[in-house]
Amino acid sequence: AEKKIIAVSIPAADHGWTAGVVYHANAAAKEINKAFPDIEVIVKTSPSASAQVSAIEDLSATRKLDALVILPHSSEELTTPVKAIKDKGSFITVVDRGLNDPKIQDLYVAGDNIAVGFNTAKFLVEKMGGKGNLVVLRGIPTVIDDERIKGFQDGIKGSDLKILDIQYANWNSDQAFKLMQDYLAKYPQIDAVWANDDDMLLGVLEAIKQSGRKEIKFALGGNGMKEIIAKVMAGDAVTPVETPYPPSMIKTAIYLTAAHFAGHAPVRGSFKLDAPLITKANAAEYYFPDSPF
Amino acid sequence: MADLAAAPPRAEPGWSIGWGDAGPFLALAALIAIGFLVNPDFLSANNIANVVTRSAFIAIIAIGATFVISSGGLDLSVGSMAAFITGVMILFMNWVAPSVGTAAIPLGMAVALVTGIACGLMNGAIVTLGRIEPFIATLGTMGIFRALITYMTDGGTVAIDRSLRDAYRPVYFGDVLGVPIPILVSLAVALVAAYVLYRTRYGRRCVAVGANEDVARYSGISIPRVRTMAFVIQGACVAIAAICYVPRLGAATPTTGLLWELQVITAVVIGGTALRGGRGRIWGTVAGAVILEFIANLMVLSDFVSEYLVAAVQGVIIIIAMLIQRMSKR
Amino acid sequence: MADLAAAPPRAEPGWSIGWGDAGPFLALAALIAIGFLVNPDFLSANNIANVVTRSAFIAIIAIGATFVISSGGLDLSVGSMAAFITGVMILFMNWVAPSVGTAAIPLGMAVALVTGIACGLMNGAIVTLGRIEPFIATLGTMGIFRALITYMTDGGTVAIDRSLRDAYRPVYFGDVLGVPIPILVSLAVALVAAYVLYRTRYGRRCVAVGANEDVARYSGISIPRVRTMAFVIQGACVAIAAICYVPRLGAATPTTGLLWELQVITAVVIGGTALRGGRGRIWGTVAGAVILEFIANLMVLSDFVSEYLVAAVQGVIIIIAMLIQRMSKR
Amino acid sequence: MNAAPAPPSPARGGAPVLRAERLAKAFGGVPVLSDISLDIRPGEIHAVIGENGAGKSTLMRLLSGYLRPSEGALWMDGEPIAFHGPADAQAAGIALVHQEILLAEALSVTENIFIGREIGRFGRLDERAMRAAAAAQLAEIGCKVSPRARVGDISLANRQLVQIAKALLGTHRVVIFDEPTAVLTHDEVDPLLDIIVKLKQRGVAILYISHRLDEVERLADRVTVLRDGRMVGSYEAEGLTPHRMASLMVGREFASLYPVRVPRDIAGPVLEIEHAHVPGFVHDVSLTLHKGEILGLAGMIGAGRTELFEGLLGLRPASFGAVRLHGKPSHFASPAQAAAAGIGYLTEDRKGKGLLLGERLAPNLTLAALDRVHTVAGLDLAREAQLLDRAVASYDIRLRSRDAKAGQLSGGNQQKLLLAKVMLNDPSILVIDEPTRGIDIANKSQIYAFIQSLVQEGRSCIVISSEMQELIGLCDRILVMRSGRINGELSGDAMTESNVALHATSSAAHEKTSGRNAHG
Ligand SMILES: Nc1ncnc2c1ncn2[C@@H]1O[C@H](COP(=O)(O)OP(=O)(O)OP(=O)(O)O)[C@@H](O)[C@H]1O
Ligand SMILES: Nc1ncnc2c1ncn2[C@@H]1O[C@H](COP(=O)(O)OP(=O)(O)OP(=O)(O)O)[C@@H](O)[C@H]1O
Ligand SMILES: O[C@@H]1[C@@H](O)[C@H](O)OC[C@H]1O
Ligand SMILES: [Mg+2]
Ligand SMILES: [Mg+2]
Repeated sequence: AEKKIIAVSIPAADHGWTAGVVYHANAAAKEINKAFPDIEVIVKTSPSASAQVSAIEDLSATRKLDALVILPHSSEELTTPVKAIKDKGSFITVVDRGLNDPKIQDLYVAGDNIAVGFNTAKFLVEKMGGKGNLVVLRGIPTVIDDERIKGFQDGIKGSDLKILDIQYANWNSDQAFKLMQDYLAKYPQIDAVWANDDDMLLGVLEAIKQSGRKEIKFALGGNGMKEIIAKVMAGDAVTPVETPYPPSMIKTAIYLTAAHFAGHAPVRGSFKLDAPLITKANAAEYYFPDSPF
Repeated sequence: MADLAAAPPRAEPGWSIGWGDAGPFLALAALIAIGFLVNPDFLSANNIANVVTRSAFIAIIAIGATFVISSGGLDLSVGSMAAFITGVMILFMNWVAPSVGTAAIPLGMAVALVTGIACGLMNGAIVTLGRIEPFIATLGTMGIFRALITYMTDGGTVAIDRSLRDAYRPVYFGDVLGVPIPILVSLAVALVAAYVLYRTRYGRRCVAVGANEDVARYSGISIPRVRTMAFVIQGACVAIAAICYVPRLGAATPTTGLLWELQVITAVVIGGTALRGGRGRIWGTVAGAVILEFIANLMVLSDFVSEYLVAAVQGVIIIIAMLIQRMSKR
Repeated sequence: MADLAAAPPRAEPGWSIGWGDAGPFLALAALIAIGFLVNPDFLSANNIANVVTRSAFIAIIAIGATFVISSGGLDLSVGSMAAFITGVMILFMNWVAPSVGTAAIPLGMAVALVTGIACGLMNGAIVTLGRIEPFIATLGTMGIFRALITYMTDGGTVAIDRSLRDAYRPVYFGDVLGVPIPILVSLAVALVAAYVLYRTRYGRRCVAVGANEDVARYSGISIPRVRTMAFVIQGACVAIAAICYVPRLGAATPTTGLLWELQVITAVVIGGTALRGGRGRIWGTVAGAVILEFIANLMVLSDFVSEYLVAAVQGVIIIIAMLIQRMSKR
Repeated sequence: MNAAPAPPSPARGGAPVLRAERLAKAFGGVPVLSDISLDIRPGEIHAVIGENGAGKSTLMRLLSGYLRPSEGALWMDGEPIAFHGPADAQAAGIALVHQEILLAEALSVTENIFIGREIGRFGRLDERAMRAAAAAQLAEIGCKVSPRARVGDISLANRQLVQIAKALLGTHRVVIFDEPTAVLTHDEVDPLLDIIVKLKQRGVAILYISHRLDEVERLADRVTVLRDGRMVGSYEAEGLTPHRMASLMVGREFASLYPVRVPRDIAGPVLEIEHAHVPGFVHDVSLTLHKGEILGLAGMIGAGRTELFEGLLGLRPASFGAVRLHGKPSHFASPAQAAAAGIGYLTEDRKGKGLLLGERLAPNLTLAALDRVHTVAGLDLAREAQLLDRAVASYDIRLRSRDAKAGQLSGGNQQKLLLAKVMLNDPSILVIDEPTRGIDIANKSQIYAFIQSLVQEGRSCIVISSEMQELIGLCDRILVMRSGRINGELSGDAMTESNVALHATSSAAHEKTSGRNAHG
């Protein structure tokens, strides 16, 4: 029989998390290509939204795609082009950043960004007795970032936790380091920090360490980066919890898509990975020392 | 004086392409040949149409940049200006759509054009009145345009109203006699630009200013006016590009136009325009834009480059393309 | 000829800062004054130390860029070169640490320096031997360096071995008599660079090549050699910056060095070096780097700028800083 | 064509240092020089003369390693030698003073002089030594600029002197001067000629190119004449008059240099300038130009003549008590406005401010008068080509190909192209700054005739020149400027070299004899 072709289109490794995505996507492709002789998985990375639009156009212009697994750079720009692929009869799996029109996808695999923000906020409210000064670092202006912030704000609603400041650090450790240094210079009393991604948390921790300031009780991130999980496992006082947002979700998505062709039961629907709080107790489940993330 | 009569007639830069300027086209031809070897699908009508249509975008902006650069300037703000114009246009169309229906589209196009011209005017004024190095001036406005649209849209994302989507779609996806509309638009822009650069007073002055400011001044040319005009042309080109691309992108997002300035400048330089000014090549620029898009396409179509190494291979190909075009020169 | 005797003596560029070159320092002073008005914490010793320390990387790289730019070149690859060097250095240190312990650190530094010099040599060779516009050549190597390190590290992230971390930390976080080490390093680099640029034969030739290639060539200067050397100096500076940078976050990531090239060029130009070559200002460059970092710092410390508008305000301030430095010129 | 070679002169040096044998040079297949053989002997000044475009500069570049011959060979001290670049030739002791000024404007005088051979040990520059050496070298050739001055800030003439100082640095066996005096005034020429004689006495072999045939007569021991890229011959200078040289150059009997003065009606004022101030250069200058008049402006370098007119045209900050054009108060914010009002200005700096050297001839020609080729359908390139043909014919611009870039024309032909460019706007008042700089004698006389015909058509002309004879031969009236002021006015018989020189140099004449009272 003809080989089934599964194209995987993901962002290039532009920060830690997406590097993880690329790693897991490549790993899945290798494994599946080996395990299922009837399926061919092609992975393509794109450095920008418009490059990604081009890439899926190119893939579908030159061969028939049985399925497309896509982690869109941004929802708006990819919606129409992915729909065009769908209209040619491909099976569409969307990962993480959704499309504007959910009807396009056959399968959706994502993390729960609202929960990422909300669960972290709840933890802080509880541990800080409902009051204290917070500073927040956010990523790049996107839906995902907005959702996390919204979830967080909902989570502290009703408490006396106060957000002193919130600024973009673009999911970048370096910028987060600088921003945290500046927060520290600006506010004499900071009780807790939330960086909505672990790349940024690395920078935050370094800045706190350098300042020698002791009043900061918590510095939390999110995403399940292995370095941070390790801290949680080790019972770190300042970073005792974490929320998962594993880049390996791409692998899950690819496997599910492959199963659609290899297995006999069709796979469809929406798989939302929850974002439970990772604590010392369950951290080991989330620790993958060989992953690049 | 006998020599004079014997002087061979010479191809003027202009509609026809002289041999000395063949570099970028040779590089393009070489690339197409490689592409075919790598993957025969490369030459499928479909693929070629896709790639050229896509390149129209950078091509149109780069045509504007050809004016700016040949007049001795530089515009780093084009990418965020494109995002800004796209955003303003979409906001405007979405706002009037409820009352005027699909008439919002031509109105939106007019607004885009006016916005583009205004942005260009602003760049030009800062550079000429403020006498600030164009690199810095447009680096500044790059931040300004980007931030303004982020501010206006509360985070930078704004999508075109569903009611307009289908009516607007043909501007990118439609074709006339099989030729996609963006290609037609970019050809039209290139024709007009070539006319302006090679066949009008303004074009001559533009290149003169880039070649030697003093000579231009002593020849009665107003340098601020010529420079500002180049930035205005650039703004208009960005607007035209945005107008064609709104249907493809369907939205302005915080990453719209990111790093386009680098692609644009690269297209211009690969095309044979001197980065130091004094020499502009419209058709070369178009070829440059197509080259860049073909390289990216080739990366997608070829299977033997590790995903991590794509950028490296692209870098190498760009350098080789430049070598080819250098070598063809003498 | 009586007029001539009356001509005001001209300050030579050198250790002392002539009035004509005071621009960037005036801009810096103005910025500090504004900063103080906006938030008195701005002048806290701690904040100043942080900001100046932070600016050290860009300053060190930009010092190298001052050579490249004043010789008439441009290097867009510095950011990804920094990532590449950082990555290579960490990989190497982690590899030898088990056998040599903390001696891995000085060895790693040596490897970084060699890598930087090799990268610079590569840029220089492509530009001079290939006779390719530096903009394009280094745009190409920018992709190459970035891709190589992404490939070598399977995604671009590599953290320094725990066993080395603490030993290495002081290189960024330590101080001598209260002055943070990166500041000392960048001062040392600036002193050496100022000496080379203003007081040595090479520096003289570097500027001459940028000022007028023909003159330099006719004066018997080997332009390829001078240009290549400038790129090598740039490579060495990037390596030094990387050496100081590694302990800061202890890792190379895919975003390490992203867009540094723009910051670097901006610092150089704000500092008074001519982007077209022929004029280099080491101390101005250092001031330029500090200005950029202060602007960013000011944005965070002030309360009245919406987070969305930060980039716009930065853009405006950069333009104003340039205006101040222009005006101070005559 | 080859004339019999001059017999070797036992008095001077004997064996040639440098010998060229059947040199030829072609650019892109177009021959520019062919079959040139000459020898250069120690202690001898060997002049090379020829019309504009004859190939003199090209020959000099071949001899000094800037170009490589297409055919032929060079011999030094009887040994064959090949130069791979100027550095080789310099190492062999051959220095060239370029016709075009080759200095980096952004750098100081000292820096320029020492580019490529900086003084210092272990790479460290010895600034003081270089400055002292530069000062000494400049003083020796009578140049008074400060070694610290930025080259971009000094006058063209001073740049030329700096360039000479640069070439003369160090020890040489052969020094080639390509029109070293073209941009110098009389008073500056003398110290330079003294230097050249001194070099000769030291046994240096000198090659000397000039269109000032009186200088050649004064200096040269032997003269080689080129015409259309070929040798007419080498001659002993003894007894060779300027007139004879001119005839050899042009290949026919040469008539007279200056046009016969035709009596004309010099009518009322067309341009009146009152109380002009150009900060730093011109102080309270007033002058009147009449219809049909050729008004000369004499003075030494730095007198401020150029700046006066740059100020008038809005090219530099200036203030005026009044400017009246045909009696109407006027103000020009830019050369474009002045051109529209009928004033044309031909810059003295053809390379820096006159022509786009990297551009072809047609765009250069029409750059300041694009309206002439503009139609509703855009630029009319056919018409532009016609205009170029006409300019080539009427200004006798010699070129090897229409394709040429302006920078590839010989110096004199560049000047003629520039003149054509300015005339394209059909000015009724023409200000020519140094009209014959670098122009050969035949062309000079054409240009003089041309200026004469302009005023006969009822136009008016201001000639700024550092060549006193040309002002005297051409002008109806001469204003002499000194240190930014008008220091005297001469007309009729009072226009003599000594009077011009007196007013140009002596402050005693200041104010008293200046101004309108002398007007007659
Ligand atoms: N690089 C070049 N390419 C093509 N033609 C050239 C080049 N250089 C010079 N020529 C041509 O060679 C001829 C001789 O030029 P050259 O400069 O030697 O004349 P010249 O005798 O020095 O004249 P002038 O007295 O006007 O300086 C001219 O026709 C000129 O256009
Ligand atoms: N920026 C400057 N700083 C100091 N001196 C200057 C500067 N610019 C010009 N000069 C001097 O001012 C004088 C103006 O010279 P310029 O040659 O332009 O006058 P001119 O009357 O036109 O003389 P000519 O046409 O005979 O050369 C010169 O002495 C020059 O050295
Ligand atoms: O790339 C993003 C990552 O950095 C963020 O933390 O989570 C969502 C992803 O899309
Ligand atoms: Mg000549
Ligand atoms: Mg003058």
